[in-house]
Amino acid sequence: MGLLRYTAGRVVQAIPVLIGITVITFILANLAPGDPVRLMLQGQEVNQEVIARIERQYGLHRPLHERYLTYMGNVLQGDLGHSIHRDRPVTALLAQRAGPTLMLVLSAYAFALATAIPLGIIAATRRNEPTDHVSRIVALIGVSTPSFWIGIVLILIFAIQLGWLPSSGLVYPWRSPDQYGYSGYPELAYQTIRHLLLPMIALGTLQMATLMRVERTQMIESLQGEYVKLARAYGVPERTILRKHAFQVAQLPIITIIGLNLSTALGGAVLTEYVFNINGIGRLFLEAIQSLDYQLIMGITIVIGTMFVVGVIITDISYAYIDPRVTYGEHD
Amino acid sequence: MALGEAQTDESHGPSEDVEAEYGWRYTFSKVMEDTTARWGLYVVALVLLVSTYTFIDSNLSQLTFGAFSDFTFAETLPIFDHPERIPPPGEGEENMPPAFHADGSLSNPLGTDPSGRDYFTRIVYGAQVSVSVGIVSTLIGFVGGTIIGAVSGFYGGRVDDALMRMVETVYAIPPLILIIVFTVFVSGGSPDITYAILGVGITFIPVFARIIRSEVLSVREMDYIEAAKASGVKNRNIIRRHVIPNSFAPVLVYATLQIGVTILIVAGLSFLGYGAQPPTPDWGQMLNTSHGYMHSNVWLSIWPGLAILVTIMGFNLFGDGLQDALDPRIND
Amino acid sequence: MVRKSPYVTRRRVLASGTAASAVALAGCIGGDGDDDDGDELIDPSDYDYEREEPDDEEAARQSTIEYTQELERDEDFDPIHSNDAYSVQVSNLVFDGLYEWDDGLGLEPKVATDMPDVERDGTRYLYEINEGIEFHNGEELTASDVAHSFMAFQEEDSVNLAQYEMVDSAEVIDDYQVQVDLAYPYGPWELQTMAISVVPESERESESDREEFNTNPVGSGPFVFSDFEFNEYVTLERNENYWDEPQPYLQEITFVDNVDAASRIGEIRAGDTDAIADVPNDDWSELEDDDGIRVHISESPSYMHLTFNCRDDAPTSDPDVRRGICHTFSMTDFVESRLPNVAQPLSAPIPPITNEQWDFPLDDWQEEYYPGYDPDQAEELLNGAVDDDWSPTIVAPGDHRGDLAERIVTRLNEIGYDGAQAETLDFGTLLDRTVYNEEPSPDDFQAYLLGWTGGPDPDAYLYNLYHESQTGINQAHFYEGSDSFHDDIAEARELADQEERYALYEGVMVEILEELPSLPAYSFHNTMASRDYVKDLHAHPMVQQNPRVVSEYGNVWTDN
Amino acid sequence: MSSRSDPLLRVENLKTQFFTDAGTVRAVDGISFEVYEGEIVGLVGESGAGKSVASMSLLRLVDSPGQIVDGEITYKGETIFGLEEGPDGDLREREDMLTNEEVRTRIRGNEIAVIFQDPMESLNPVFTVGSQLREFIELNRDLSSDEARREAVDMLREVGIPDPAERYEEYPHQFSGGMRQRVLIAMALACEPNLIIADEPTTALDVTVEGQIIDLVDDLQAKYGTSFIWVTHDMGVVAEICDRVNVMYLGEIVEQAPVDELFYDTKHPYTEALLNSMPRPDRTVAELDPIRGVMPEAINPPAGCRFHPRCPDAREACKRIHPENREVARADGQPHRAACIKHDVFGDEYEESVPLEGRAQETAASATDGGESEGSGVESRSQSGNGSTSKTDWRRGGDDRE
Repeated sequence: MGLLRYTAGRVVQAIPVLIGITVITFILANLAPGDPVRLMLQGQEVNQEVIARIERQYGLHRPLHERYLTYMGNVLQGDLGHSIHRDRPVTALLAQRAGPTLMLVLSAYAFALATAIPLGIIAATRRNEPTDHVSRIVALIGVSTPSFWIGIVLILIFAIQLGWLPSSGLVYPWRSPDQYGYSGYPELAYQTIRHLLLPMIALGTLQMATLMRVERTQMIESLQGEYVKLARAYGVPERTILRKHAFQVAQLPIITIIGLNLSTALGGAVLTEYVFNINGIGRLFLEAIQSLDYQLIMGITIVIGTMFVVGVIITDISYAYIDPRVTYGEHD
Repeated sequence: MALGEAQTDESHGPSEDVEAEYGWRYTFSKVMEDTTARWGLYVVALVLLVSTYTFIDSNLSQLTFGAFSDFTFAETLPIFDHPERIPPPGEGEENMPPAFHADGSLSNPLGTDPSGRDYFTRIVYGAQVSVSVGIVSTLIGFVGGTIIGAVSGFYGGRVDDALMRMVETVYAIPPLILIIVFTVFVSGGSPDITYAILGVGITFIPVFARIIRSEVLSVREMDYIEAAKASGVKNRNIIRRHVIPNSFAPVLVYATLQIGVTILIVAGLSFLGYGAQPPTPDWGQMLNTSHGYMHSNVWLSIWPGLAILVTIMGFNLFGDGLQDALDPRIND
Repeated sequence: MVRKSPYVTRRRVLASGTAASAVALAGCIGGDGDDDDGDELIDPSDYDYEREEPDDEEAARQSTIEYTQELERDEDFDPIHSNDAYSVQVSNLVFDGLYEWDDGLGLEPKVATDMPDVERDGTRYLYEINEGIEFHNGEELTASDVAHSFMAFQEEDSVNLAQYEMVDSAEVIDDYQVQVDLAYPYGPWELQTMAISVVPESERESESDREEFNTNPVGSGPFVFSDFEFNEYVTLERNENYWDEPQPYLQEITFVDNVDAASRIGEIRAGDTDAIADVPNDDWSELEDDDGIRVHISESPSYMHLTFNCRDDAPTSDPDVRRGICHTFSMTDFVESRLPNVAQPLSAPIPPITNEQWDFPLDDWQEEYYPGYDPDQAEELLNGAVDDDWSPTIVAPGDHRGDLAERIVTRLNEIGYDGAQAETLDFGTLLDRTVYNEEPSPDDFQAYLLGWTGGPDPDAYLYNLYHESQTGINQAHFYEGSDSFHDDIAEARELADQEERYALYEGVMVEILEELPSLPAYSFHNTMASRDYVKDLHAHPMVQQNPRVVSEYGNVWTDN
Repeated sequence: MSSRSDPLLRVENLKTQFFTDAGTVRAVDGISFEVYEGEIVGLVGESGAGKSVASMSLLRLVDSPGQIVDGEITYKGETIFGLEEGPDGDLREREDMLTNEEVRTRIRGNEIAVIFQDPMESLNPVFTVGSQLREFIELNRDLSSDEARREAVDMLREVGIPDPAERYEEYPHQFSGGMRQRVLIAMALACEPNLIIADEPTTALDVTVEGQIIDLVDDLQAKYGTSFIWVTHDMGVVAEICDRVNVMYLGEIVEQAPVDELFYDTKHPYTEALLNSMPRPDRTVAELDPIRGVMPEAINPPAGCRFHPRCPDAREACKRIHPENREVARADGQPHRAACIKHDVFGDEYEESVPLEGRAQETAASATDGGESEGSGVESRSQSGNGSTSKTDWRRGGDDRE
């Protein structure tokens, strides 16, 4: 079937990119200054023998391309190496940190979509009216403000001044309430939301603003489309035109943008997790950078790159699913 | 007709120049007609002016007159202090609130930082870093991207495929993450603003390459290129004389908007400690420092954020206006 | 001041303590009046709280608290291998020490019944231990466990080995007596080294046992390891069969961490946690004024120092240059204006709390040797000793030490050395550039700012930071010193007699103050903040002892 | 043709204007015409003449910032648009004017349907052709979903789409341009309207397909008896399909006549120019006579006769007098109207004023005649005579050439 073949095709297309990601990270990571072995042994008196042993253990004595091939071999078997600094498998660390990051990014997207689409539509239909101007200004501020500063301001206002919401950390809904000492699942759910709210808005604002701008433009364009004129000429109610005829077409670019923006969102997650002290991949990345834990850095970069590629594939497939033109390869 | 023109064309025809000039002037007047774009331009102009002033002050005047102990322009203007000098023991007051606060003083309109330096001066001097970062790294991306994009789009085929795969790969890693890895590793663990600029510039090469490429693809099909090819003009010359100039306008718009994005990313970078280093007055770096004073001195976190917001908004408004002027389809 | 980067590499408590921002105690050198705009150093002893006993003991025994640490734990809970203060904070509640600290830096017997009998000129120690102590697995703690605890460092090639390498053997005499033989007399032994945690031999027999033990430790202490999520939290439950008094009131304590000071302060203010460690200087008064919050502070044996590159090729190999730099700025002014709530200036290479056991004339030394703010003197000393275009680099971590470096550089700029620059670096990079740098050139650094946390024995500072054997391990000043400088440090280490050691150390420290291979900077206090319903919490000078939830001197409970 | 008594649609003095920052664009500036049952009325003119705006005004579908500002549109006795003078002298909507909702439910689709110019863009790319067809049928004929579906399939067959049941499920991009136009025609017919506005329905198609579509419409029109307003710039199409023609220039109707009269007895220089400018197989490129200049912008129309700057016959008076559309002749009881003062009904100002400089010679030079034209789509073509006095049988073609 078309869609299946399309999916397979997209996955195949992604392979060189994924390989590229590993090459880039590998090269960058091996520019690493200092000696990872010494860093690992911080402050211990060791002789050359020990250093040589560790170098052998991590294969540090071999030429770069050999190390790369070995590394790739391991990666293909799901082994992203070992965090020298934390003395744990990189995959274990990532598995543990992926949950909060995904939760953060997905909720930010949910927030962005839930606000951007209605606002974009309203702005498009009330074009050049005050509503439109206000929402355009909001969007403009949204794309012009650093997400971390939004986070800081939100904390200043809602956590510090008003004391309504917590300023740091997340509560994970997949844990049992007992682990937090909560009375039950309702409190767990309540606390999950309470903790998620500020970081979600901080990370989601930029997405919201970009999506809103796109939504507005697309809706305006779509509403000027001949098919909308046609629908109007055949007496289709304005509401149906908006919700069905114009909307469906306008959503197509939104889907693409969502995929591509995943890159900004994942980058933003680093800052958001830092500002809100969330134990996600972003913070793990900062810690890894701080300690020059290069296997961990490579692992994270590869995983984030893969997340992005997978995200784009998923959006491409949804696009193909919604836009009949793509499945059959006639996308113009 | 097209053929004849191309054959004689060593420097592109005079009529073209006139048209281009007319185009620029026309575009500019269109931008000035648009109220929001005009304000954007004012902000951009102000920021540029301030940066130029501070650049001259902190670099040239020192060359001429020597630093600190001797003449600087800043000292001739009583509103400015030295942006980096910490007041000697017994002078100055740390963490003073802004002037409108009861404990504030007009001599420090925005208060002082934890080292007792005048915050207003630091904010003003911060423009220089942000702007030079924005412009220089955008320029790097612009030039690099133009070369790669033009080559890729013009030759097509395998060259294009290979270059575009590379571009996609770089695209797949969130810029912030890639830039941090680049900056930290290439700098040998002591990141500073130079590496950040370089990192941002290189990371954005693919973004520009993509746009240039698609422009080139459309320009490539134009008659005069065909004609030039047919008449045996060297490829390199075709790219330089025809392809690049004709793909220029949309990329210029993009570059303007990109300056905003760049400032945003470098602010994030400095905020995390991988961009400008203290005591350099840089907005992102100041937010890093002020993060520790969120509870004791909120103002420190407010001003740099506002400065970033206003600057980026200026570039965005101006860029939007430029875009509208060049492509009035959406926003008339 | 806030760190430049989000995470300071975790602090190594034992092998290479680096002490970032939170460390311990009272008694302070007052401000010297450089400026009088109200920056006054606080006296930690003003914050000593009275004991608080609950009216309703049963209710108190329902208490649970969450404690937010300031850095991430390494999650190594096996005391033999654990090497970070924050894991040790947890394991200290799970294990009993052979000796434990009193409310200061004095040792008291815990598992041991009394102070040891010393034989063979301070190379043989005889320990008698209490009967009837049970590990959480139900087995009795016996002499063989104690012997095992002493020997395991060597047998298992622990990272903490350097601390215990003088142990020659530990022999079980009977179930409740152990004899430990040292290869040579070791000065710090009785003051610090013998305070080991006692681990159960039976739980640590094989490599895999020990791996399991490391993240699911079994001790004999007042708390039992209960729940643990890697890098997230550790929960301990009260040991209902604890052998000793006092029995803890706390039913449960959970350790979490939040490395971002601002956000930690936010948490305590919002009541999202019950207690936090490490209050930044500028938030201190804010929290102090908050009715719902109590602040806790204690002096600590932390020691920040400005250390110079004394290699021949560096201008700073000239003592005049070093002294000149030290005169350009005012350390007291820096501490008073930037860190008055959390630190005190130093006048010797040991912190005052360490001196409590020794009584060196610190105040006299301050007067006599310590270089104060004197730009003229500085200019005079530097003039001629260095070129006019001299451009020294001072490297430091991006925290308050980075601020200090910035300040020194500003002052150097002011007297005409425009090229002077401060560079703040990530911890790993900083160590790479300085301590681990085998051939540090003057371009790498001419001075660095680092810290060290020791204990009651000057050896911890003088040997690790100044003895030549530690070059490339803990220090990088390459200071050659007088003929006896390094020998004296090494000799004092291997003497048991405190008076003999005092004499040697006095000479060493005076030389340091005269020659200034490094300038003692300041000592950080240990700070905590808790919600006001958390009762009977007292800050301890040793960072790894906090939070001291149950001891002779405090037994934490909550009133809510 | 049916009786002249009651037109299906009557448009009187319709004015539609666009209010832009640069000023008011008088896109449609007081046009009047009628459409009777069963006839095909052409609306002809260059692009920008206001044809499309005029036709959309009939459905009250003028996009902002456009607005119908004056005139009256009556359809089957109902007022689609009409103004009256209010008590304080303002124009206000008449009470019997249909509300927006009424226009939508009662007029659009079920009474007046539209076929748009661009079949590639007019269908919504993300829905199947069938579902779009069915939606409009359901909406306008009050049929159940199943019935509408059956009707849709029937209609697809009717317009000549093979395998209609299968193609019903396909998406627009799977149809060729001609097929899509058939779909649009099916859409219009399926709603069983009495009037179909065909807005340049064949412009985007290639010539062979254009012919097929025109034939199809011709057949279907005969079968269903639906009236058409055929908007086009192509005189050839007009000749082929229309019964009566309105020629528009810059928002005004400049000539209005039964199709034969228009071609055989052209009364307005603009119409003439249009006919002259058409490429024809019987004429060489050199003989082709494009209309001089470009049409001015409707935002700032020339004073006097709007065509005078381009008119070969223009005289001094044309710069002053703005002629309305007057009956200048009658054929088979139907009026032939034109807005040009050279006709006697406008008095003698034209005769008395002098020709504009340089026009006379040009007029003479352009007096060429076309030859016999052949071929299906372009069979009925015209030529112009020289000046107002030349009347040539457009079917016979010119005789003085070659």
